[in-house]
Amino acid sequence: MNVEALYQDIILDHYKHPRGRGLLAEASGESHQVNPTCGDEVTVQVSLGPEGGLVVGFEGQGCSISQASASVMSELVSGVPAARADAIRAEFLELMRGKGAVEPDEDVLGDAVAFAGVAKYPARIKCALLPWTALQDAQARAGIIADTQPDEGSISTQKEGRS
Amino acid sequence: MNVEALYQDIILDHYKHPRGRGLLAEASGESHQVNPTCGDEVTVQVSLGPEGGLVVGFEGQGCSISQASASVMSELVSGVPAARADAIRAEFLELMRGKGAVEPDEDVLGDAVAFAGVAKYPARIKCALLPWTALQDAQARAGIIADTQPDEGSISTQKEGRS
Amino acid sequence: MVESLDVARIRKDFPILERRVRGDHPLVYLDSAATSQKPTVVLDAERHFYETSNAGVHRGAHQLAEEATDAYEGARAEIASFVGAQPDDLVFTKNATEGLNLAAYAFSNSSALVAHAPERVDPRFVLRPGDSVVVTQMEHHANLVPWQEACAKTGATLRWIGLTDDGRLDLADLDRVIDSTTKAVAVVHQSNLLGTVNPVRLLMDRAHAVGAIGVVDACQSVPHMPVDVPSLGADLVAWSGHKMLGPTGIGVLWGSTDVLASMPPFLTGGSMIETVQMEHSTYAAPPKRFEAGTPMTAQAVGLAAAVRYLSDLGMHRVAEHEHALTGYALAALQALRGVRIIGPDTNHDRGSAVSFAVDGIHPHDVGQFLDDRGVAVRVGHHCAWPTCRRFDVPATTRLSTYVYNDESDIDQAIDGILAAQAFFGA
Amino acid sequence: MVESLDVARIRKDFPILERRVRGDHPLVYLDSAATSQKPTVVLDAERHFYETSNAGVHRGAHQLAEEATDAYEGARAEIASFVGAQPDDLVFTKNATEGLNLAAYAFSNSSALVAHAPERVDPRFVLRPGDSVVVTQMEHHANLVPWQEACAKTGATLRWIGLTDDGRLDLADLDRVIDSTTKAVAVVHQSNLLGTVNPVRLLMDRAHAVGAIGVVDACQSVPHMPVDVPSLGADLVAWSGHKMLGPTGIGVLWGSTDVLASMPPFLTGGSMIETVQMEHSTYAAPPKRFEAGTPMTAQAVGLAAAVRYLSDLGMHRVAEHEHALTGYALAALQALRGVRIIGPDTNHDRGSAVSFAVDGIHPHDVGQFLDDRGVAVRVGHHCAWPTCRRFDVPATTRLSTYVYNDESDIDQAIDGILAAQAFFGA
Ligand SMILES: Cc1ncc(COP(=O)(O)O)c(C=O)c1O
Ligand SMILES: Cc1ncc(COP(=O)(O)O)c(C=O)c1O
Repeated sequence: MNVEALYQDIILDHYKHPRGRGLLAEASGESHQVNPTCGDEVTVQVSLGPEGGLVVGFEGQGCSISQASASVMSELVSGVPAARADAIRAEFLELMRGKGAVEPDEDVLGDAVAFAGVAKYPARIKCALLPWTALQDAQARAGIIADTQPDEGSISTQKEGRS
Repeated sequence: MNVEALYQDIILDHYKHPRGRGLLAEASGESHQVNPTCGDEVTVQVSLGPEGGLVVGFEGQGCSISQASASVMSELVSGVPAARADAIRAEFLELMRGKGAVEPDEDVLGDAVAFAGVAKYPARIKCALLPWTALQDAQARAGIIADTQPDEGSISTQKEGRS
Repeated sequence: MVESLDVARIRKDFPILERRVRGDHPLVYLDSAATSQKPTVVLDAERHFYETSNAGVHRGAHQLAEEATDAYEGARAEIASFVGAQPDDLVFTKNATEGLNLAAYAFSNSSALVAHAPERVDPRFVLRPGDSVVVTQMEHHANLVPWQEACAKTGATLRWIGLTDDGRLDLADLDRVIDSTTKAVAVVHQSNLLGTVNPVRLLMDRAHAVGAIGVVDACQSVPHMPVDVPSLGADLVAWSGHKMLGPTGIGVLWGSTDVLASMPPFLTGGSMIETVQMEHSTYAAPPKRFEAGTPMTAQAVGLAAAVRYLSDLGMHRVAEHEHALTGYALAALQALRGVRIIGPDTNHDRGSAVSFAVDGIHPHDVGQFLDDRGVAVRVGHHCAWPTCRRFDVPATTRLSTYVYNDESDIDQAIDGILAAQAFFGA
Repeated sequence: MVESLDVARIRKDFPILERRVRGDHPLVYLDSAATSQKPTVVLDAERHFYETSNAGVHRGAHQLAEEATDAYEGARAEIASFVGAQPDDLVFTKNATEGLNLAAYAFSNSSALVAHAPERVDPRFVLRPGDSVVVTQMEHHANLVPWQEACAKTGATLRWIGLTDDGRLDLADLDRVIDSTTKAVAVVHQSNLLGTVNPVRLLMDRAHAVGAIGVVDACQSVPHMPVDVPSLGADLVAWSGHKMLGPTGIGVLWGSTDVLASMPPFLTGGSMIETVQMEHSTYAAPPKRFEAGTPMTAQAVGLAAAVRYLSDLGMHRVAEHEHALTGYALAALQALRGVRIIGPDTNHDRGSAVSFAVDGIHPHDVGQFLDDRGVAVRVGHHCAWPTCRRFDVPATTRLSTYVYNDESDIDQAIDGILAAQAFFGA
């Protein structure tokens, strides 16, 4: 694993040409998250579209990983229902916590599979997760919660020991 | 050096039969000192006799070393002028801080030469010095200070490095 | 039947026990309640950390920093699992004293903040005149003086649970001592002077019944018996690493998730913040909130090695071993004329610290005689001066054992006491 | 002409520098401002202590306890002499952060005690609404947040000295910032982010002119240049051991005899008391008053070994060596296009921490590229977030050197920056 495997072209592309960047005219929930170790920042806004899908806006400043992650996330979750967003976030979390041993599911993660290499760099995992944490928090504040919770078992939020 | 060399007969004798123990009817200065590591306590009182010599009383509870030291001290300084008491204290201090390398002067120290062995046991030096510290403090409170200070150079109160 | 410890084999792991002292006496170390010795695996773990992965934790983006962070957080997880706790409920401190001060400062800081920044304060931590804090008469100074200071700063009143003549808590009027004015109850799990093991669960339940925060000083229990910390029923529990085979310079404060989260920070600075501006800062969630500055990284790694070593021995076996030794020591001391046990003289609900007084010989002199034969014990008030006063002794002599001691060590101590008695004619 | 350091020989004393990282790159450690590496003599000293003399200090009457006390107090004396101070003016803390908090708590504690125990309080330490505390805009969080908290607890106001564009203190209106309302002035000697060395004597003199207590954060100066601590003109000076080749878990707070003596205790418990009763305690004289609980004994011994090692190298030579390296780094960085130094870009009154920004590449990404080649640097706000804001950068990349670095290390870093620029097309 070297640094080029971390900085996949997809990541660089999202970093340089972020999709969906910008704040919403009207948001039902907003969350500002910082990574206190390095000062990366991201603000995510969310509201519910007419079809019941998420409308997402974001802004931020920080490294290629955090900013590209926000862009990829906004693409993935825009227009999808809360339950689906939760499932994608769960899958992404599992990938990040897998220390490089988890095979990403491209059907669920789309461009986010490019972040597989980040899992090998603990200090960067926080960067990749920052927008996702903000999304979850913004949804909670907006009350945009999935009716049927996704199977908790499939979300690896439990604490893991040292490998 | 073994423990019998520490507990000289003179020390045991003063411990079991303390001389001058008891408080004064009227004291011009008093000091209560404790050894916070072990709880040894001694109270020393002092006033000036008609001839200009010290009148000393003491009480206390603690180990053989601290209590015998109080007894020996009271014998040594009772009736002597403040300057002489200071000189004896200085000599005793030097003995205690000498790590066993200082040859005690029996003319000055009298029975206190028996404490030479204490200098080898750092934890006990505090015990032996406790009444002397109280005397110095009691004198200061009573204003019974030597007119002509003894030559400060001969009092080894300067901090010593590690040997 | 628990398999017993192989002391001879264990002793090989502690190089210092090979020392000769005072001339040529083999060292008999009976002062583990003050600090324990360290096995080679602990020293190796620290050294290995320094020689391979030393770097700032939680801060760097380079490989060493990642490894150091893993080592530090891995140590937290291992130590947490040793006491049945969640890693995030464990705060590293420099010693138990810091942990207990952290608890007391949660009160005095909240009480000060309430005037100028009330929105930051959880009322459970506010002390006012009329409020009370309850401790016991057998506290180590570390679990007494911080509460005296908290009271001095806020005008609250310090109360305490007294002791019976056999060295137990006098619980007769517990419900009067801990009452509706009580905001904190801080008690020692196992007394370092008397050896008494206290019914902390009962005391914590009483604390909670009146809405008070419960604090336990587990300095002498976690090293010596299996302790499932959360099930003590306390809100905050502190102990030290150096008494459980770990390095100096590290201790632990466990807190329930909810209570830690509602406490203001104690030491502030780097690593415990969320955002910092010149005017104002916000703080990280526990445990980071309470770990300002560069942590005791190598010491955490060393302490993790110590709990692995203890786990390998098995804490049940450690407790059993010490229980047997304590019984042996109590019997041997009681067989001596002129010797009085200060603390419970039976072997139930008590640990391995055994204090005693010898008629006619001051503890300092007893200790000196033991030292002269290579037997290291502690004499003095053991940082529990009020407890000495309660039993009308200026100080005590204390034997305290650990995994590397056996009966022959106690025998050596007994011989020393006899020699002192012979010498002083007592 | 000062003889220069023999870096090749020095590197042999640091086993970790043999490490290979990220595949098979030799480690290039340029993160010593975060924490330094440790020479073998330091690890040996700690281990030797544990294996021969480990025991409770200041407490036992046995030989090991005497030896441990000697080792601990001997370490204090050696470290004191390293900085030109008296041993009794040195308090051991777990890190600089604790030392700076100790200073700030002297104020908040005095301010709380004044209501219920006024006789214990020196008015110099009482903060009230209307009073001010002055810091600078280049403080590490450790010398900023504790003062924010002291102000939040007392209603006092925090003020600060701003910075010029070249990373120096803006002293233009010093006499307005530090005025008759000022009770404390706390400033960093050498900034860990900018590298600036501040005129602390001038600031301390101004503090004293208005009757304020002067505090200096010497974390980045004591390790890197000869510092005669008392002649800084401060009342309190804090630094850490781990940044000067010593172990983690130990720091130092120096105080003038008079100021230490007039401060209330901070952490309370064992070893810092004079007498203890249930109702009331009295406290020992400094430094003991500020060293509650079992100290960082082995770490003090390790830090003493570190100052011996530094003394053997010669602090003048250390400073000279770093000055030369800093000049080299500044020149090399300035020769790169798109690189901006954050902090003084000339090599006078500056230390060896060099922060920079690379156009179009976030510091995290720069750091990652360096890490990929084995070059360990720190990226982020370096616990001086407001300083980053002042220079309008979210974070910086920072090179920091020490006795074991030479020009080739800087060259490796420069190569990494070029590679990042090539990769990101910046
Ligand atoms: C200038 C400065 N002050 C304070 C600190 C805090 O030191 P520590 O983390 O060792 O407490 C540091 C180092 O992180 C520093 O560089
Ligand atoms: C019961 C008890 N509480 C608290 C302490 C304080 O621990 P430390 O000195 O490690 O902070 C000790 C040990 O000295 C102790 O035995």
